[in-house]
Amino acid sequence: MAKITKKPDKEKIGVFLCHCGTNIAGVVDIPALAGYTRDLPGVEMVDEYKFMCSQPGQDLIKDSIKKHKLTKVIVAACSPLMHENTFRKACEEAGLNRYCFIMVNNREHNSWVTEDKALALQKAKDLIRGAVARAFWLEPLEVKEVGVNPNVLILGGGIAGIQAALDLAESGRTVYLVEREQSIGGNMAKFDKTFPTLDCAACILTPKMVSVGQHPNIKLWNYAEVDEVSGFVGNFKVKVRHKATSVNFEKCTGCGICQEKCPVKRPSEFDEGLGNRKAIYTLFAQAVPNKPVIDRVNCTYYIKGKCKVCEKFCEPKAIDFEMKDSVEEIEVGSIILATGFHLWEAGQMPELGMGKYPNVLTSLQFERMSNSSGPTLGKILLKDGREPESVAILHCTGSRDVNYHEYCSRVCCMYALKFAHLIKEKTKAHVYNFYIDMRCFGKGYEEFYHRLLEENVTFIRGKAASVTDRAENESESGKLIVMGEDTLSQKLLRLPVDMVILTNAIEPQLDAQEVARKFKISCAGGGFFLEKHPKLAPVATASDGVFIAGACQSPKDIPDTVAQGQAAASAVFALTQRGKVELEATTAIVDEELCSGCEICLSLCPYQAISHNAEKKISAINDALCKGCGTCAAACPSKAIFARHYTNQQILAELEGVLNERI
Amino acid sequence: MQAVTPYLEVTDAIMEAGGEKLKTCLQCGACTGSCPWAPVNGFSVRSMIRLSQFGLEGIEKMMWECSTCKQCEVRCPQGLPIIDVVKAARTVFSQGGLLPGPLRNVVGSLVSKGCPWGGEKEVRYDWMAGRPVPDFGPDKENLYFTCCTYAYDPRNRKVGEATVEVLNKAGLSWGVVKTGEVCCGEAVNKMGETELFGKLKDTNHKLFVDHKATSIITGSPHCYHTFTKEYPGGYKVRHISQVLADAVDSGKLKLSKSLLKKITFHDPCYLGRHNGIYDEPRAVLKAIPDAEFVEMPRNREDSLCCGGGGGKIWMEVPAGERLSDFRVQEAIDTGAQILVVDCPYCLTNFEDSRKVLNAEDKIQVMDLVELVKTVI
Amino acid sequence: MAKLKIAKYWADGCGGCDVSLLDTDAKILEVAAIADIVFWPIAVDGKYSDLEAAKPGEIDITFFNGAIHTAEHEHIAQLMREKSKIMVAYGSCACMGGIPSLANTTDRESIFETVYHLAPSNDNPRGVEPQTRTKVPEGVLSLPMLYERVKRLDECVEVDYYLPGCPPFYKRVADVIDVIASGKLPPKGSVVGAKDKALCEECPRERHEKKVKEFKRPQFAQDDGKTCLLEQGIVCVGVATRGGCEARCINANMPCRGCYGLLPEAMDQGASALSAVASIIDSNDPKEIEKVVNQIADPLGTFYRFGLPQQRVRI
Amino acid sequence: MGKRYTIDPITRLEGHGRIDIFTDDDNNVTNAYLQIPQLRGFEKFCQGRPVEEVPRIVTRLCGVCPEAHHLCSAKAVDAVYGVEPPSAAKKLRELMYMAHFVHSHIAHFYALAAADFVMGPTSNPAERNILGVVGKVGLKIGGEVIKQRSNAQKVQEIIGGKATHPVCALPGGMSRPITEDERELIETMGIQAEEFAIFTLDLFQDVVLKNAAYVDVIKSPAYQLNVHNMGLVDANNKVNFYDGKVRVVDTNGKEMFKYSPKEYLDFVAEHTESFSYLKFPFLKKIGWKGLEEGQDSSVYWATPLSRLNAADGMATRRAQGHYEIFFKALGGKPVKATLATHWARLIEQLYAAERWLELVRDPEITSTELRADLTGKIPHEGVGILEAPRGTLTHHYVTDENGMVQKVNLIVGTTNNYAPISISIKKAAQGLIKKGAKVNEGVLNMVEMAFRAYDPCFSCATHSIPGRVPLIINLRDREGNILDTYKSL
Repeated sequence: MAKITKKPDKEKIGVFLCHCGTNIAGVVDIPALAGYTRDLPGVEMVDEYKFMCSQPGQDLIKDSIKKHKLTKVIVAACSPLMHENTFRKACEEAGLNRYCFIMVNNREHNSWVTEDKALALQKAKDLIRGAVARAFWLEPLEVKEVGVNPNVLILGGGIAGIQAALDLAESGRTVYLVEREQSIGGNMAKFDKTFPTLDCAACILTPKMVSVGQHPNIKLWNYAEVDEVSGFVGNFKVKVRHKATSVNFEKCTGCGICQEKCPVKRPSEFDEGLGNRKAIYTLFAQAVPNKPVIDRVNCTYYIKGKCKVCEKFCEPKAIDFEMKDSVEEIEVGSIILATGFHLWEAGQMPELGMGKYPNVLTSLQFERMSNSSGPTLGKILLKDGREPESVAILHCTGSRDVNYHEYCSRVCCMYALKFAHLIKEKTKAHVYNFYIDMRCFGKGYEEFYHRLLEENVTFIRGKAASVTDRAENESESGKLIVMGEDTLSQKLLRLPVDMVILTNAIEPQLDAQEVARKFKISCAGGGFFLEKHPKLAPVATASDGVFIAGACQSPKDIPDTVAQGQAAASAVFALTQRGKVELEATTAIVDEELCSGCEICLSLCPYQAISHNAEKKISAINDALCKGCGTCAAACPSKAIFARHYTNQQILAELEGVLNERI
Repeated sequence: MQAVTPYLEVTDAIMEAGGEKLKTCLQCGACTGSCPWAPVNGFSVRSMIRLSQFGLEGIEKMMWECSTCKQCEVRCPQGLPIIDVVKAARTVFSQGGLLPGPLRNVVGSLVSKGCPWGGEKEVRYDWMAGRPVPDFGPDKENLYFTCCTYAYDPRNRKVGEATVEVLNKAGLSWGVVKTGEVCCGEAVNKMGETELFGKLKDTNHKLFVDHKATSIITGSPHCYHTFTKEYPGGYKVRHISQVLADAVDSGKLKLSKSLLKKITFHDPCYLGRHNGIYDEPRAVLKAIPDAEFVEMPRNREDSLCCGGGGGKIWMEVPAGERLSDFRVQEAIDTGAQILVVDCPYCLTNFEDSRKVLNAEDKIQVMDLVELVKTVI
Repeated sequence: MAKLKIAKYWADGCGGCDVSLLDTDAKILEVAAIADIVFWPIAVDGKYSDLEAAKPGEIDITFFNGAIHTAEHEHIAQLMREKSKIMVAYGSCACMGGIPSLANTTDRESIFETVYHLAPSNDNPRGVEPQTRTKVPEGVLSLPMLYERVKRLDECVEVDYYLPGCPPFYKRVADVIDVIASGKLPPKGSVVGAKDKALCEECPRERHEKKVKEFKRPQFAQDDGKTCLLEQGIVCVGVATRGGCEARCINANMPCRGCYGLLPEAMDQGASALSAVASIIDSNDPKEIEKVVNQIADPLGTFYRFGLPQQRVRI
Repeated sequence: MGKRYTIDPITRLEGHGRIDIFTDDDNNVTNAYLQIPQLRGFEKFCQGRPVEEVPRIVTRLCGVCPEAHHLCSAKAVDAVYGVEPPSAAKKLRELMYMAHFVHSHIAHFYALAAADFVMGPTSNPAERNILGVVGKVGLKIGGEVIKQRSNAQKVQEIIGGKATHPVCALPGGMSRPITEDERELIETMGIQAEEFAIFTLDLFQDVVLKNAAYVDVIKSPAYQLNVHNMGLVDANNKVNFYDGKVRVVDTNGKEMFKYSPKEYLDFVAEHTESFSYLKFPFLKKIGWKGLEEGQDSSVYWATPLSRLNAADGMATRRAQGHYEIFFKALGGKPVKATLATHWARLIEQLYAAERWLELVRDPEITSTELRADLTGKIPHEGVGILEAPRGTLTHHYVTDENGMVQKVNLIVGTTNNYAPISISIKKAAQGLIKKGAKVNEGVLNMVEMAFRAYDPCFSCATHSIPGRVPLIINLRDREGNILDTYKSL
């Protein structure tokens, strides 16, 4: 019961065979291939050239299109990822629609992976036959353009977002920098020193924070979150919710008296629980903006209905207990997500004693402890106030571990070295580093390792197995005992130490999935945001106009994070500077004659491009939102949705061509 | 230092025998650091794996140090099934009768008598004599499978006897197939004797199928493990501690007598780490009126192996290296008067250690079922 | 206009198709007005020899129902094709194999084993099986060999039109009779008496977002009588099936099993249904998805209930 | 040996029911074989299907009596789950089934049987069909036949979703209740159905029973068969189609035994011959004695006639009246005249119409309580038995604990009658084909009449040949050479 199908019209197909130097021609017998191709149905002409992507190669294609009045063009060369655009443009310049072109990957798919020349020739024939068969069914598609709003939304005020915001603001764009905490600064603001140069983190970060606060082109929206995103590249609409701070920032002078007077004490999140804060509080001394918010969950007034001590002392009358969340809608053309990372709680590894023994610290706790503006004012101290005599730093806490995080968290080796150095510098303690592999790959990193080796730190090649306080003899009493094997000496070690520092794995933010869904991008393995291509488009995403920067993409150190912030800024700059974007023409389309309105497709679209047309009782696709991913086309039981340029007929014709010697 | 040449055929053989993940080991040593044997006899699992990666001499001795307690596996960052590697090494190296002496007797007994303890087939069911043990049949819901140790070992027989009383008291529909049972084969499987294991497995599985058993109760965690993880299945398997927890929870079994004692519980490796059953025995113990329950420092996932798994129950372990001695001491240190277990190997080892440590007046070792019997 | 000559024949079917033609009631008299039924074994005595004597193309339209399961079926199909100007595959069996083609899930030997050896009512101590030749005192009797595989009509002869349904809904049959009477036949190869859209278009049930956490078999489901069955976790093949039947099974609160066959652009009804059903599972956890998928009791027999010989990937 | 006649041996034409009649040198019939040359294998391919789907699959055993299979299957599936449907669901099923009987019996009588009586058995075959009948009895009556059959179909469609291949039965009940509007419509149609049944009985009296020549044919020895009688009866031993126990009454009219569905394997068994795909059921307690008549034989029939023979009466008033007339006219129980089956069928039609009215007027019929609770029920094994228009129908399923079918056994209406049909054909042939007599089409049609009385439906029986049986009758000499062939496609 097949549907009647019309036989495709006669075509004039031009086939161009690229040698790619000896990359292809060294394996595939091009003259033989040309001879074979010439006889295929619909093929008007065949030509070959050493480098088809070169200017003469492109000219050859353009001239042939005109001379032979070609209706379809096939280039057998490298991967479409490399040069599909090149050849599409060449076709267009010769007056042929870019979608009347097919690229056959004769290099990655054939010459590079086939040793036997006879087989390589056969495979090249098969691939070209498939392309020719498909060419009959190709249709010209119309490419639409839309304008780009120059405004930019940056989500996340860590170092990546700060850097991108500054770069774009300098270029004259209006930047909305949305940060959910009351101050920008992110994780970097918690750090003490930075490796390998041992610069003070605050010294390099705070000037940038101040610049953000002062920049006329930056709208700094702290204590705010994005509720909803709609639209598409160049034309996003974003609803931002300003969370109620209970403090009128216009009036607040940042004098700090309210914090001083507030009677409530809570463990400080910023200090990783090592110090306290008040119910009305700023994150840290150099916060930008340096204005407090009230933590309504813990504020006595909100709990019991009275107190208002802060209000009493606030001279500018900035306290507003009645303040409510407000939602503001903005229009932007591009978006940068720089939402950073979350530090994994090692509580899931009970054998390491996190949460059980007070002197087992996370890496960020140690950063705070070592930070001169931290809870101990920079002193390395045990819970009882003593200085430790020995410290063990355990690498790979929950990283490189199939039970927790399979990936390497990438920065731990280096900050563990930094910690060892700081401990050595600030105390007399002996330091043990338990490591599996020492990974020091950046500029100046190996040198830093070398420096630490000279600083008399003990390196133990082995993963620490457990931490316990169960003493077996007098000398262990009151200590934490780290068990592990030094695999190099093949000795089981039982090390009594005073302090254990973990190098907790770096995870995506806990709400990364939700943010990804909101912005219609994907998460990769491990849950980090997925870039469009790790090498060719590292800050772009599958959602055009949405870019990513920093540790939300994968664990990375500060130099890499800043670089990515700038990369994202430059990508946005290029997009807004052009002022227009082409909408991908290879979108999905609903055949109204076939759609039964079953609504299967509706919930499947990852880009929310499909809606139900209640009047016609069928599905409708918004071209601007559709990315042509084909999910709906595959799921549609009526096959009423087809993906332009990848229709069933096109795909089947190509398969038929590849598999059937006679087409 | 003597230069050696890797003998990769051995590596291949081990990989083929079930250790196929061998090469993914990072050599981080977390296993050795976790191993209860390492501190007492210097055994390094990592080293054994390293030698296996090269097929070098030394594996054949080291591999018998492991009691398959799984402590290393749960911490291995590569998720390497280390016990499988040990088992594979044993399969490869114990071919041709290279088993350590005591284990040869075990294998011989299993081949000829279907039990590892040298007991005759005919006496397997003697412990039931004069006791109200129902025959399993179509009218019975649960088949109780007798562990060889409960059947033949005099101390452990008392557990079997207590089980009869407790199951009847709980009003459970149960019975025993009083002919044809053989050892579940767990230990011999870990000893690398896979062929012999296969035969034992087939015999018992056929017994279950022939009797249309849909629900099986085991006294030993080792039987439980093997039936659930290694047998073809088709029947529900429960460990006695789960059955008791259910019966107590639903009120079918009333723990009514007071027990004015301090008790602690030892998690057998094959109940806990291997099968994740931690809460059920505790729930039963905590339901005993007036008893004070205390935990040992190493409990649940961190429980210390008694040293009896993986065939080691039959092997000689020199004094000072016996894990059960440390464990009983740990129990004594908590001030507990009763150390409760629910595995025949643990019971056997701990009873020995009590004597060795001269602690017979300090602490009692009881199976969970035995203790329950005294309070119903 | 001269009266049309119409023939109707069955092969491996159940006779329901013939009943469906009778069910057009008054329409059958209209047929009599425009056509002579020259051959219709269920209702009209006819001679095989007449059929054979007919000239090629002498019959205007043949409605052929039933699948092809023996050489005899194939022979008649070829004969009818030769004598007819238009060959209509009538009903699901002729169009796509129908329920008899569920036999393609097994083989002849297993069927024999089941019927003649394993059936509990058998009293067959000598293990007798039907034979293609049997000697009896009076002579020799022969039986035809069954084909190993049930085939669609268009696997044997060229088919001009397909009229699907098990059986075809009498209202659609009446529509087709009107079309024939009007003489305005659609292009050859068309499906007639059915819609190009899926059954959902005709289905009166309400639809919302399809997110299914669990599939339930009809007897364990509490159908609310108004919400899309799929949304209620009851597997319904209507999404992958042509409309035209007016959703009569669903109006009887029972899910569609796909007798109207695959949709015009679909390549494989079962695959379409499966991909649609798989798409609506509300989970991203592979283990949970597997669990939910396993709740579909019999994917092959459900998604290919009527069209096994039509599936792209042959079993 | 005489001349060898070879009539165009259309050898490939082999998928039809085939009767081979062998003659000796004197042209006397020595034996006749009825062969059923196909098999579809439902018993096999229903395996692995979910049991609740089986009622929707087995309908395709036969498009002529799909309700019989649907409901018999539903009963078996209820038994598989060990549940009884709520009483409203049972009544709804039976109501649908009564409409089905009316539909089926009308179709058989007017479309197939009547032609022989109304037109005459040896009349021109071109006219010997329903159109001929309509021509003779009048177009008005023809229209009424179409309307009544159509009404009966409509009722089945309302309750079953579709009349051909209904879908309504679920394990333990029905999928959808009927509305009050629907009930009223069904009642109106029921009144007409009852009137029409009476009319048909009157017609039968007029054209058949008042014609002495036909009565002679009915009573002629060629059309007598002396076998045991099977039929489903209610608690009062009255004919019932949907529920009850199977009663077997011997050739003398004495009850041999009565069994409930799950006991069927103790009473019925099936014999296989290599010349046919169809099996021969027989009474197991007696054992297979071959294709023989008589009290000692294990052959029984299961037809409208046997149902009347096996019961003590009809459960409705008017049908009971005709039941009494019937046995009085034909000389008491059991009646052995094959052709009396047609008359019995019409009495059943009347009963079905009366029962239809009873049910549709039952206040419970529009109840929405139609599903039994299946929670905690472990499916295993079940047997369903009801009376199909063409004989006692048995479905037997075994499933695993998830309700996936593992075994299916079917003993279908017409299959029961394979042995008696075979004997009837042989007797008719022996009675009609005599030495020296010219064998013509009319004679062979009279052989076929013996066969047609059973309303055999080999679509169901072999789960093979659809609809009414197209026949080939070969007349063969002792060597097996075909002397003459009669074909009705």
